[in-house]
Amino acid sequence: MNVIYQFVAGPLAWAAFILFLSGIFLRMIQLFVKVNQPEKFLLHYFSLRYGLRSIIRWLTPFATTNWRKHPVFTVVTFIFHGCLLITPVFLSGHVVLIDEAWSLSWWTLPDGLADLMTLIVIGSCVFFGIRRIVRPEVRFVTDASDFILLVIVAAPFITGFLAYNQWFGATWMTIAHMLSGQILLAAIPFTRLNHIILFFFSRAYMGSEFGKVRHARDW
Amino acid sequence: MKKSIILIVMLLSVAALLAGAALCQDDLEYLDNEAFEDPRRPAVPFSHDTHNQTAELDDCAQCHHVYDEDGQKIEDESSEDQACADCHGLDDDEQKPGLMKAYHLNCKTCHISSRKGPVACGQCHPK
Amino acid sequence: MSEAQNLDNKNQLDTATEAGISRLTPEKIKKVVDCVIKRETGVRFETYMQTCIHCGLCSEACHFYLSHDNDPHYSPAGKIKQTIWELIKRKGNVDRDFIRRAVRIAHTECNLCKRCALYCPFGIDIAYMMLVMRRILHKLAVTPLYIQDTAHSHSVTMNQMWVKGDEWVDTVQWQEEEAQDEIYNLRIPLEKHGSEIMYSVIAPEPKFQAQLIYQAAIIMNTAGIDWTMPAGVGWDNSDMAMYTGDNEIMGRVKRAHFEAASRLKVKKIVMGECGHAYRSVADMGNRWLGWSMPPVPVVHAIEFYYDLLKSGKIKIAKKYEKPVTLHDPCNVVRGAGLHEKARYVANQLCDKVVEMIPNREHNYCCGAGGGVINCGPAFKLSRTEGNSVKAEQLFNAKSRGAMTLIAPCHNCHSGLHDIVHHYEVGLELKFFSDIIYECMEKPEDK
Amino acid sequence: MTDKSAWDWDKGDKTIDTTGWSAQYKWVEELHAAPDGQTLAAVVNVDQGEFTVCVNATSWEKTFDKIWHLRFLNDGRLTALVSAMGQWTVAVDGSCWDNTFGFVWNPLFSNNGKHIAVAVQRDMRYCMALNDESWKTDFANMTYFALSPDGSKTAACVQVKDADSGQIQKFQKGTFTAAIDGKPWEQTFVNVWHLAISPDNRHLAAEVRLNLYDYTIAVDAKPWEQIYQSVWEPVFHPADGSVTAPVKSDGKWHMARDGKIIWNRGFVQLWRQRFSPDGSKLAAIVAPKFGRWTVAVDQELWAVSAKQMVTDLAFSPDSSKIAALFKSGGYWKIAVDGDLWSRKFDRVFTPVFSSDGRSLAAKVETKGKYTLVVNGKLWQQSCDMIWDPVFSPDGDKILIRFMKDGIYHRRIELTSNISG
Repeated sequence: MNVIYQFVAGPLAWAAFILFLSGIFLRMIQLFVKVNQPEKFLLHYFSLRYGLRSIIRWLTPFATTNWRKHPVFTVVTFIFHGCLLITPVFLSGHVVLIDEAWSLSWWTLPDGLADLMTLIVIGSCVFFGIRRIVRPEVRFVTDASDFILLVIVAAPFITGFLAYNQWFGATWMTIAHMLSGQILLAAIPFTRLNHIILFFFSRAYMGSEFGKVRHARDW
Repeated sequence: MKKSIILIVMLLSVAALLAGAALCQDDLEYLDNEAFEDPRRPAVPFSHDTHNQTAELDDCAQCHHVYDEDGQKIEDESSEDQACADCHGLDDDEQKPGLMKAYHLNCKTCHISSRKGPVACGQCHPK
Repeated sequence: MSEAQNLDNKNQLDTATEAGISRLTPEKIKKVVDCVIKRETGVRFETYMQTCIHCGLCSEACHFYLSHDNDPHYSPAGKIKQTIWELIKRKGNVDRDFIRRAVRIAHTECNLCKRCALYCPFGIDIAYMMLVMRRILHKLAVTPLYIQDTAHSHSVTMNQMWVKGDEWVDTVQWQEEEAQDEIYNLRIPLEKHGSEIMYSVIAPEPKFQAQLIYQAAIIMNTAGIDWTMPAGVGWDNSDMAMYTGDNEIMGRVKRAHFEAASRLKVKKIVMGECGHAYRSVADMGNRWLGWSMPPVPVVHAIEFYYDLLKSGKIKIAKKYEKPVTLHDPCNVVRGAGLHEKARYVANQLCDKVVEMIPNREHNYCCGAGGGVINCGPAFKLSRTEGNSVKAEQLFNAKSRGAMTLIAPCHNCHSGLHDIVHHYEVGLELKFFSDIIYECMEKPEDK
Repeated sequence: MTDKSAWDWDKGDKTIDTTGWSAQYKWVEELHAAPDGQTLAAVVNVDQGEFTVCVNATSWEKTFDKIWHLRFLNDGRLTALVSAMGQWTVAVDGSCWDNTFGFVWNPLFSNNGKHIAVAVQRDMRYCMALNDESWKTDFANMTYFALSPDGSKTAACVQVKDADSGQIQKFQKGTFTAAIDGKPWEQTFVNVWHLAISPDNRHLAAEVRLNLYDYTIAVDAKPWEQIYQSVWEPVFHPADGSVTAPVKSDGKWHMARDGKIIWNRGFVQLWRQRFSPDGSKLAAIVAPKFGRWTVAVDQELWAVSAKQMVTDLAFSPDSSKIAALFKSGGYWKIAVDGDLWSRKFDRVFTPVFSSDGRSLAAKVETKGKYTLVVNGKLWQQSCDMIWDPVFSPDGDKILIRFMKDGIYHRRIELTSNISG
């Protein structure tokens, strides 16, 4: 078992991180290389001011018409994304491992709060899943990949929660947790999960077009 | 499509790992964690003799090590007369890892290199 | 154009388009799809494809969706799913039925109004995706008859309505003569080099609505504007080729427009109350030609009237008495941010302005723009029925007192006309220029 | 060009007072100054629906229901499009062509001013008329007109097969072609635009669209073998008869001659190409990048560029120099041989070279007032109106025609007095 642990915590983790980072890196390279062909105007209209205006507006809960139109969804979305990003970064267990490996450490979440945030992420995934089934306009544009993505996102949180609370065996659950986390990381650049990166680009472009060229609001 | 098949297979293997999970526990003696002001995890069950027998450890200094001022391990000396916390403060200092990190590194490094013993968080810190 | 069949049957298009579809082969479809996607789309298209998280939040932006009892087939993402996504997923291996459905969706069920751009958290430009679909349909030669014919007109005459060179000048001179009955020394100067302003219109004005040229001439002369109109190609600023995906013709028509201004050495172009024309000169056509912004500043009528009223060049003798409500056209509001100026103009001209709800950038589309009305009478019913939400919005404004509906855009005007009639809304439709003409101080008054 | 040596080039100022004109007529339209500056003319309204032309305060004998497009020809004659009794024709110095038409428009003048061509509509059929003589054939529709440089040939894009609006299949099979002196090509195309007649009058070139997507250049009805995504107007080489046109392939514009790409780089935009009068150089307006405009001479880019637009590309008559107008930030500058003159203006009108290419002058506007810029220096007069400057044959003097306070001035200045 130590062999498996070692493999998952060692080479696999490296592989996941490398896939994640190089995937994003390659995506960015591709983005910047191809940005001028064949639509030569894309960079031309880019505006830092209006790009940021749009990004900040859309990253503020209830600051746009559509966020206000869907209060429940808005609350869930913001809390979900917040917990999704904060929990793994500030989880004490993760920080301890990083500290051991590279002597880097930072503030960590109280374990109880981390547990709660993990449950929020899991709950949000369930919410999104149910919403995909229940709302006709969402169901219509949903396909299997959307559910798979939800599972990929939820899996590390479910396994992490179980591993921490040591239900169904902490050891194997820890390995499962690492594995699912690695799957998530590696999947980000290569699936529609890369919206977490591309959001900033598509938003900034639309913000620039609306602010600089159209003189109108894009929210 | 191929991508999603791979993903499904990976998820299934995660589930299989979960199913195979099992935990055995020995009689309970605990490592002293009083030095930690507000320990976040439960104390680690540790039976010194059983551990050493199972691990076939003869050299006390393997765990109860002594380092000189240059950071070199002194081969012939050991420190079983001292508490770990006597040397290792709660936080890292220039030469020594902090107490928690010292425990983690000491135990895990050995468990990993010998391919035996607990390595995952919950294996040492059971709830 | 004898054909006026009503195509309620969703599985049928006009006969010319059906003929185009019957000529398609799977190989041809695949080749065109591959060619357009590979050679003409880039990072933007890819990013939009990869970013859309299928959240469905764009749905409520679309008047077609809202008007069809929230039928997801009409949501913006729903329409993309039935067209572009499927096309990419199947790598262009689609059949004629798919193309037929795509024609209907891309050309008659999306106004490219970009309201959904305000609703997508990622800022995905769904109208652009729809234009990519139309570009593919253009390359497959299955563009609906009426708008294809309009694109042909653009290609030959550089105007929208097959107006011949002599007819254009003749009409302008006729309106000049008519208007001289009102202001004896009024002029519509043709080909006057070195004027401040070139005034350009869309071809339906000389063809059907010559009184708009008359009114513009009265306004220009009263305000003492140094203006001209081109006597050759370039007088028409409209561009339906932009909406059929015939970008080459779009660019050619826009070049003619800007070169007319350049030849006449004017400082700026003022254009009449038309929305899509603004989009074609100041957003899409100029880009295709390599001009990041219009090389000669383009001033939309709303902005022009705003300047005239603000500077006092036009004075209002008596305000328009009936309460009005103001329709914000997509191409000059979401497209140019002229909504506050439009309100200033409306308030200067009228006693009472009743706001539509929603308004400004969030106003509902007229249902005619984006080339939809130009697909012809065959799709008129589906167009009006696809916009009951607009009728509700108008009824609501009417219930709060509005009697006149101002639509400062030709397409909006026609689209709203159809909606007002179909739903018996009972609002009187006006352009700003109608009201300015009616209420302004004219030279005789002085 | 016309012989300018016989003009009065003595230094000095002649004036014509126009302040009385407005009392003489109900209204006076745009003033036009003759090329030699000796006469000043305008369309004037005599009474309701009654127009004439006022030349140096004297009216033409005839009046018309309508007069428009009044222009001086290069030989000093004055021409306009006029209508009487519902019929249109061309008037030159007050006398009309014998033929009358349903409508005439788009007059074209030869460089020497001797020849006038117009587009003609008669009984809803269309043709061209040159010097009072119309084509033997007429057509259902006619767009884009051309007059050969020497003024002896006329050409137009004409519709030779009937297709009503809405008959898209018929249209797409090709209903248009080009006609020279009324003789249409045999072959038809979906579209034909922008005709060019060769200097020797023997060839006609045009942009053509073969179907909805394929563009090329056709010379004497024969399309180039190569197909392009788009093309712009072709020009003939001054001497060797070759045809050069910008063509678009792989999303970029290239310069092509007789179907072969000749410049080794592509552009975001490329148009308005022209040969130097001696045929040795080829220049064009180009956008090397999106939103960047400059001039390319034999595929070499000028170092300066403009963000908004570049216009009025012209060679000096001796082929030695090239000028163009550059617009950035709403202002115009003049560029000569790759250098921008430092002054910027609200507007610059078409620059004029002296025949030896040593001097360049242009009408410019700043804040509603006009003056001239000569070799980069401003003429120290601010006018209400000014016409394009004219150089004397040796380039030493400059004819300035301008309006100030209702008075027209014809002034001869030494070029060196202005340019320093």
